[in-house]
Amino acid sequence: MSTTTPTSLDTVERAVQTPEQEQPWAELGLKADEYQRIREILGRRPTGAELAMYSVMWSEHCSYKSSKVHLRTFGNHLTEEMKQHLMVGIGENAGVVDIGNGWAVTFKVESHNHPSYIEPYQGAATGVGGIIRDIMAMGARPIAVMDSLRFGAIDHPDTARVVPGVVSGVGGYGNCIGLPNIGGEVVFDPSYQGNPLVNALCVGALKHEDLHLANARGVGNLVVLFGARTGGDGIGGVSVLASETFDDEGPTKRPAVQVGDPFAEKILIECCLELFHAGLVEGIQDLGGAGLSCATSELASAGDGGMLVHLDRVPLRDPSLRAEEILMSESQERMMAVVTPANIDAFLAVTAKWDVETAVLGEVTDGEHLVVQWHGETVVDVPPRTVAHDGPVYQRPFARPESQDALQADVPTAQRLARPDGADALRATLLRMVASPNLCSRAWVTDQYDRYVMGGTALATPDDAGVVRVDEETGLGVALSLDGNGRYTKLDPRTGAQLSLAEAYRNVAAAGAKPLAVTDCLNFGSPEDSGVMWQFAEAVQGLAVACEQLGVPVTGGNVSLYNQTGDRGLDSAVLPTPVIGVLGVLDDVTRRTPSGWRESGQNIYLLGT
Amino acid sequence: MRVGVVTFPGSLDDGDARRAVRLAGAEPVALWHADADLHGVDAVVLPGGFSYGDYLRCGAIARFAPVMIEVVAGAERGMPVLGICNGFQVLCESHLLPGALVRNDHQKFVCKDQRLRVENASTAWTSQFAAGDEIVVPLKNGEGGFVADTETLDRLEGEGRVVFRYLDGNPNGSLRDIAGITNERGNVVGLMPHPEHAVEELFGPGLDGLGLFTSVLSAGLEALR
Amino acid sequence: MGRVVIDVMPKPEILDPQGKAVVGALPRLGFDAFVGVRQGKRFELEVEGEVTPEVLDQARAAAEKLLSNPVIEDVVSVRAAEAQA
Amino acid sequence: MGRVVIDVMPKPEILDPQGKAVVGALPRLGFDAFVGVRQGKRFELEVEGEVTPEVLDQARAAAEKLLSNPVIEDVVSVRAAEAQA
Ligand SMILES: Nc1ncnc2c1ncn2[C@@H]1O[C@H](COP(=O)(O)OP(=O)(O)O)[C@@H](O)[C@H]1O
Repeated sequence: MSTTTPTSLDTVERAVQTPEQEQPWAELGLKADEYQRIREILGRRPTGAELAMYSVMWSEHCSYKSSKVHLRTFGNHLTEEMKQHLMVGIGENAGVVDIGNGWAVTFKVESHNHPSYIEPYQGAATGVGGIIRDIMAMGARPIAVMDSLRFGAIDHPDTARVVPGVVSGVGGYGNCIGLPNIGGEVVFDPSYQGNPLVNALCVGALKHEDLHLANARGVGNLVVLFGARTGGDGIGGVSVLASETFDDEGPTKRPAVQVGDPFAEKILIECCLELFHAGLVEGIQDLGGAGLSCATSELASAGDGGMLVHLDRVPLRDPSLRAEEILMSESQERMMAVVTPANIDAFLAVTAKWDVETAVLGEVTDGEHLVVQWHGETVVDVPPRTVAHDGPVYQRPFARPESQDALQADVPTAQRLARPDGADALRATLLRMVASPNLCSRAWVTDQYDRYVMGGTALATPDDAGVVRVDEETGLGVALSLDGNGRYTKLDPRTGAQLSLAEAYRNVAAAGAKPLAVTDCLNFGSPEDSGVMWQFAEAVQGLAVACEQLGVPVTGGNVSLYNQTGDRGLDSAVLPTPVIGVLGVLDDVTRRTPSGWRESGQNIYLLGT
Repeated sequence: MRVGVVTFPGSLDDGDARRAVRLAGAEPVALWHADADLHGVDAVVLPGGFSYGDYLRCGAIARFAPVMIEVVAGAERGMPVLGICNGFQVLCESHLLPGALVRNDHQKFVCKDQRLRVENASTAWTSQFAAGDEIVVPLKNGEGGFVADTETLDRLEGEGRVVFRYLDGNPNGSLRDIAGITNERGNVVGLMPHPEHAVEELFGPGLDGLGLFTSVLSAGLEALR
Repeated sequence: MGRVVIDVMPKPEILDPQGKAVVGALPRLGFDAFVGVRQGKRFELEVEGEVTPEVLDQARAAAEKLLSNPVIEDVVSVRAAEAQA
Repeated sequence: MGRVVIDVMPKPEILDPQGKAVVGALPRLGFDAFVGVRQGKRFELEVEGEVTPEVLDQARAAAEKLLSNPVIEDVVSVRAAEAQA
């Protein structure tokens, strides 16, 4: 059911004939030189659908254009020792680490900051849903989640809106999908007032032979979309194209927020695992930000050929969607698989068993074109690499802010921070501290999270690390800790980032596990501020060096920039907040070490300096 | 003894229930919601989770699954049936148990280690306990408030059909602190807390949950004799 | 496209935690006129053609059988509504 | 006793997982007439006296401010209803 008339469709043919047509590249967030580069790549103006694809894939969020040059540092500090357990490193949906006995784990932390400010419940819920799909896309069964949260001042009225929404969103999705929540953080600081941070981590387990990668190989193999129907979620930006390209009717209303359906995702997990175990999947990719644009271009780019996709075969929730909107939609709970023609019937039988809607959209083709058709007309014909991997790379200027010296010199003096003298004062200070928002019990949060589901949780709140069992026969399992400290990082980004890593590493080691790998979510302000960029560069350098010293590789993560509102420059930005997840392995999780006193009469030792 | 554990779309604790059955010494049998066949099992567990997302009312859609026709028929013949959390909700929706479960009075999901008193130790699922025993098992739900009209509540109390009661404060607004109930015959039991999460040392608050699963085992052995 | 609207409310004698929470929150926001609140459900069911008497019969049956739980809820109305654009 | 009824529905363009689950279940029970279902909320607010225009104004404001989430829901109606027994 199409509402567009063929004449209004911006096809490749039409783009060739109308080279001078004005296009809303600026509204879509592209810079003049970026638009020019697209024209050079294609040798013509892009169609509306192509412009939509490039603009979203070349956005900061998808292309890492400001952070890429710095993230390379991690690779430069990768030693042989660090690669020892690494099966898949940075660059795939999530890193994969060998934990022995034929088992591997995959884990990653990702942000959903801005959406959680707009609609706290759904923003946080869909953040959890997104990271779980990343883990599924590696061929793993998700086994636990964690969440690291930053909110504004605890007594600010808007905090009372954001906190309960975010917490029930994290819980609502995780509880309903059946993943134990095994830890996280809650921190309050006024710098996060308009920019709360919601970072969610998921860990999954798989047997070595079940590892799947996101690539489309084998000419003639089928490209299959399965899961929820596609609606107009998260495509607000592309509506400018509608008004440009279509004159038959104005753009219909598009939702500003995505609503998560954890039930649909639970079904998708079970369905995917059955598909994997039956050997019916050649390549797989989750649909997250940038939806089909991202999934098709990344699958094709990582594969050995091209891809042909018939967009009109996408099952729609909203039949009024236009081609470029379908390409951009960020509807949740969808996956894309590459399947051989011989396996397609078996594939469809499994998805039917789970009541998961499935559509064969197209196939892997010879050559190097990603071609997208809409009712037989070609609306996209691009080299997929140029969309997915060869986006712009910026060398943003960075400089140590002048205010940094004053900040560091501003140490609390005895007058400003009086030391308690005597037992009573000490007692009062202690009570004040344990009652303060950043140190008090987190039970209000953690009581809303299921930590028992799946029956493998050996440690969770209130311990410093979460521990879950992977292999029920041997007790083999993993420990995870997720930590950050924006205040330390603001004072000294390099050391602050290292301290966060050290804390997570210690927590995992103290639980009795051998730390193996690192994931990180780097939450900073605007990269267009040289001070923010300096914080970022320093933090990454610090992390890379510390990882090398500890012998644990960064296997993946996420960068979230532009966490700032207002025009006070660096002062409008959130505290620079690298959140670091460390994963360790235990041969037998029943031998994990809980924290806290267990029995009276035990001795207390203080280790370290 | 073979104990079936039903998987509905959205069941979450089905694997845990099967593990509990196994640790109790019985053979767990996975049953599928769309398959109207109990495959000859001697007892059935309806596990926790969010069947069909719990979207309409908890358990409302699962109640109509093909397998439930067989479960209801089995229950009426006297087969032991245990509904845990979402399973309890399904049993109420199916009218195998009276009353209903509504949103927690504090409106939040709650996950905690919960102390309970075993009030009735003569059901198919509690014979290994003694009346008055206190046990600790995890509680985790968003809609765990047990409600029924006063007459029903009085009847439940009068007939000794309250099987488990919350101790140390009511976690969800359940009327009369009711955590679990049984039918007249004592073969069908539903409870909100999760005994299957207290069957292995270190993976839960203790081993207090195992008793429900060993109880049905001995009920089965009795029947064989 | 026709549309059937079904309203389901918690029975008056049954505890309604959601309504209770709302009635507690209203005065804090300055809405002092309300002494009681109950929260129920409203379903909108779409049909391909018109809302015929048969469709209404189906809707009534669905309301009783699936959309409400007679232990705690009442179906307060099942009616045809004009489809909105 | 007066009563105000407020209906809140998920915005049409927003995914409604609850409606989706119901529309999937209906045909399995033999109700085949319905092609779409959306599930919203119905609030009944009681007032001591009559439903005056001021009460309705308060109800409208409460509907916007507390009873609906404007990002994902629409208030579809706010009206006086005769109190039932
Ligand atoms: N957002 C959260 N999600 C899940 N668990 C959390 C969250 N915040 C804190 N926790 C858990 O609560 C416990 C206490 O947290 P916290 O006070 O931050 O501990 P510490 O100061 O020892 O790191 C830890 O087990 C931690 O993992």
